[in-house]
Amino acid sequence: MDGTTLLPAVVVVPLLGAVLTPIVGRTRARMAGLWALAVACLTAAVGTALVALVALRGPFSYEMGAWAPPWGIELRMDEFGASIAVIGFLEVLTMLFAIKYVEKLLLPVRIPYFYTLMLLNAAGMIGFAVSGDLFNMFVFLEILSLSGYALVAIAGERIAEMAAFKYLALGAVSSLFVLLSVGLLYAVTGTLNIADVAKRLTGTGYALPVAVALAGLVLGFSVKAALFPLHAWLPDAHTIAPSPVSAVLSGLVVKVGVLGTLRVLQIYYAARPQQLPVLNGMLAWLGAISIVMGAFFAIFQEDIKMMLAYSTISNIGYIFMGIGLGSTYGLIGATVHIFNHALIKVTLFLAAGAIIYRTGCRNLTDLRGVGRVMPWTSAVMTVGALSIVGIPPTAGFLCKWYIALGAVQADKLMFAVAVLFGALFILIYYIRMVNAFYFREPTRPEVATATEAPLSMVGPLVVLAAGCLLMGVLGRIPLSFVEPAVLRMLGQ
Amino acid sequence: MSEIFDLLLLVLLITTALCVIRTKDLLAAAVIFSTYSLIMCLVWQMRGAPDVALTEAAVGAGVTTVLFLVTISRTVRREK
Amino acid sequence: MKRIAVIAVLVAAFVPLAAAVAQLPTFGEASNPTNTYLVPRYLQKGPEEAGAANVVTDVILNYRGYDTNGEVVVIFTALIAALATLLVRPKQMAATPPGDDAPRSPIVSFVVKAIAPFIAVFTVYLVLHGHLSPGGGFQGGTIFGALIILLSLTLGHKYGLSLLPERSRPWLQAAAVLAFIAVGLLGWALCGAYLAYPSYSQLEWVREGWLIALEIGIGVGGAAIFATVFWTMEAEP
Amino acid sequence: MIRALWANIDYVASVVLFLIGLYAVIAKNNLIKKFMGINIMETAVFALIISVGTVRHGSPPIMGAGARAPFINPLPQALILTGIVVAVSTTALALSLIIRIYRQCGTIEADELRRLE
Repeated sequence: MDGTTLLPAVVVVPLLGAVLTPIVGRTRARMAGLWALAVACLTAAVGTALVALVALRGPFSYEMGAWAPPWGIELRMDEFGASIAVIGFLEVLTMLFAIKYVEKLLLPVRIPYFYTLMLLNAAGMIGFAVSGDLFNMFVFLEILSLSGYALVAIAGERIAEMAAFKYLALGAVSSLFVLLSVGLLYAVTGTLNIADVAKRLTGTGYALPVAVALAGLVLGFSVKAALFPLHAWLPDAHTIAPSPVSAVLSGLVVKVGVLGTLRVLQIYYAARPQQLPVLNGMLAWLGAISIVMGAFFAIFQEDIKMMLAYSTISNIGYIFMGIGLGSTYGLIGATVHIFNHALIKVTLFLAAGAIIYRTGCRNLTDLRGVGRVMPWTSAVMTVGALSIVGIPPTAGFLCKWYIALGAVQADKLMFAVAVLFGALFILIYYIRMVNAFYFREPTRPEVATATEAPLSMVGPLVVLAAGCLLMGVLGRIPLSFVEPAVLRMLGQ
Repeated sequence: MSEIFDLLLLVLLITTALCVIRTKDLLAAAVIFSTYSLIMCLVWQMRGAPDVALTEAAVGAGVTTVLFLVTISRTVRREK
Repeated sequence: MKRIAVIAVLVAAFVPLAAAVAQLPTFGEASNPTNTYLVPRYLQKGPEEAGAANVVTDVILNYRGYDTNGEVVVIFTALIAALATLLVRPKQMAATPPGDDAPRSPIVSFVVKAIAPFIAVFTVYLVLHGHLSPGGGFQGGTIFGALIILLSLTLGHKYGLSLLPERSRPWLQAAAVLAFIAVGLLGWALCGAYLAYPSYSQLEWVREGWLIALEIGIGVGGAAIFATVFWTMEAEP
Repeated sequence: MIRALWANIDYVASVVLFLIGLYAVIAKNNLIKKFMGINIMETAVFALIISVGTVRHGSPPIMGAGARAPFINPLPQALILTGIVVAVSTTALALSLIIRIYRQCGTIEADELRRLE
């Protein structure tokens, strides 16, 4: 059997798992967690196999329902789609971590719903990443967004619902901009398949509708990705959600916006490269502002989760800046930073979650001295912090280095300076954090008497920290993996 | 003839949409929204999309309005 | 100040959008790219290749069945999301909501009881005849869901809930997604691709059976989901 | 330009509806009203996509006895069927959240909620 026929399985497995979760978890809530974990493992295995196939043989596609692409829907698996393996792997660890966490946090009735929404969210992201059809992308975007809104609200605190509503209102409007732009592109090309749209756009007129469609698509996706100045929903939503949810939202869901932008740029680099310089310039500037603003606000946060949320905005800025620079190095760095930041941010949010689980505190002053009572978790947090600052040899270093190289390559040294400044600001914050964790006496009795988190939490954390270090050492592998995709996109 | 009718429907659509926005009484706004959906459904029927018109009549004018009404009955009726 | 900002945003959005739609291919021309590129095949071969005389049904259940698969997942997500946020226990769902206990007019319940069978028959027609005429599983399901809502409003929630027994409710809610995955996997095993149908020369009734299975699945799932969302939102904690 | 706008008056009407909805989302204070605005935006986008596939004096794409060409494009209609379901799903979730917010905070006006935060 040809391995490419496995492609729909990577979407169908989590979907089927999600639909059956409420039924499995009806009598015993814990069964739902184990079931979701098993489904996530299977998804991750299929995803890894598919990515291995891409590495061996290059991109491939799958004809849904055996209809040839422009008529039917095409699934497209390329190097950008490699995010499915990252999604699968991180979902497995998050589910494992979540089992104990949600038992303490949520009412038992809610637990099966929690896992259902997590699996639906994962299925939505995977479906979005492998879709080769504009309207199909929109459908899966809605699956992952709807489940994301609900996951923010699931803890059931007062502010949670308000944060979720803010997220939902902005998200719904941005989805509509995406749909409107898809409609415009359909009106001028008569097709929805991404590759086919690119082909049919080449050499036709309609400059203005096509440009407006580009603007609408990028606007819609950058709301989902929380690029400055469209980031207003992110800090609240990511802070208030339960930590495993924050990890998934911050690490993976915002990246869907970036991935969508990359798919759109694939069309426009192929068909209308003359329309891109203005947009690229704006993306690079907004990215640079995001980097500095996000890092700057992070410094003044007391709440560790709020600080991590702002640092997500900063890192999304790096990615968009790399994309906007439009140079090979910049794009390679940005693409790899999608994967690496996902890994790092999941590590940090889960470690923060473990600390909150044991101590119940989330402010830095309250958490003084936590490094002594929770040595493993704090060590993981430190590794994550080093990675996100970009200290070699951790995961964050090489991609930020590439983005800075991209700025040099595009002859825009200003942006390389922005990279440095962002790293410097974020370093200040993490020094504060490490200082509080290790070099201060505990002020709160909860912290002084806390013990190390249970094994089902520390296990995933250690694996994640090891991943951060490993990705730093083996950082060249992902870089050379995405290089052909970037070169293909730039037409070189 | 059908062009004039089409134009009339578009004008009606915009008018009802403005009414939905302007009305302070949420219950009235929900009912006007239902009318808006029905007019939209007529427009789509005229554009040769009976399937979509039927769905809009059932979902837009029916279920969405019911959900709005339930929400209003569980929260407040007047906008401040 | 705020008003000026709002007007500025609206104007900034209106100008490019209006200019863009003005430059789109002229409305209603048969020579537009939308009407010449993919459509001839759907229109000419659709009923034969995909199995339904209503070409819209061909597109949603066969050519682009995967989109519809996504669609039923979206509505399932909405259900789970509503259940998770509002968190209503079965007992609360069955209770008549407060403020709603005014005696109902016997005329209303008589009329509802009298027309209910006709609505039910109409939904069955929509579901089963959707591949030949306008309508289909989702429209039928929505109207059936609305009927259940109507019955629970006039005859009490207990009556409405008894139409969806609690034991089978999760299965009914998942019916649409399960029907899609079942047909999809069958197509994968027998016809070589997820959601693929047997081709025309092979068994025609199998293909029609799959279409109808999908329509029924969507109908049952849609009705169960809309009714449950209504009960959930209506219940007081 | 004016002539092009007039020829595409159906598209322009959709854009106007889209902006009316957007106005409600930005300017209205009541959460339910905001969501009515989002619903109007949604139908506006659907109307645009349906219009894109219309053929003047065409007949619905249903084959069988008595059907006559020109037929109307079935693809946008199929897309919009999906779109309508997505729209009602978003509405259901949003309204559930609004009910919860009202139960917890006693108001659904955005500025009062901001003050409570």
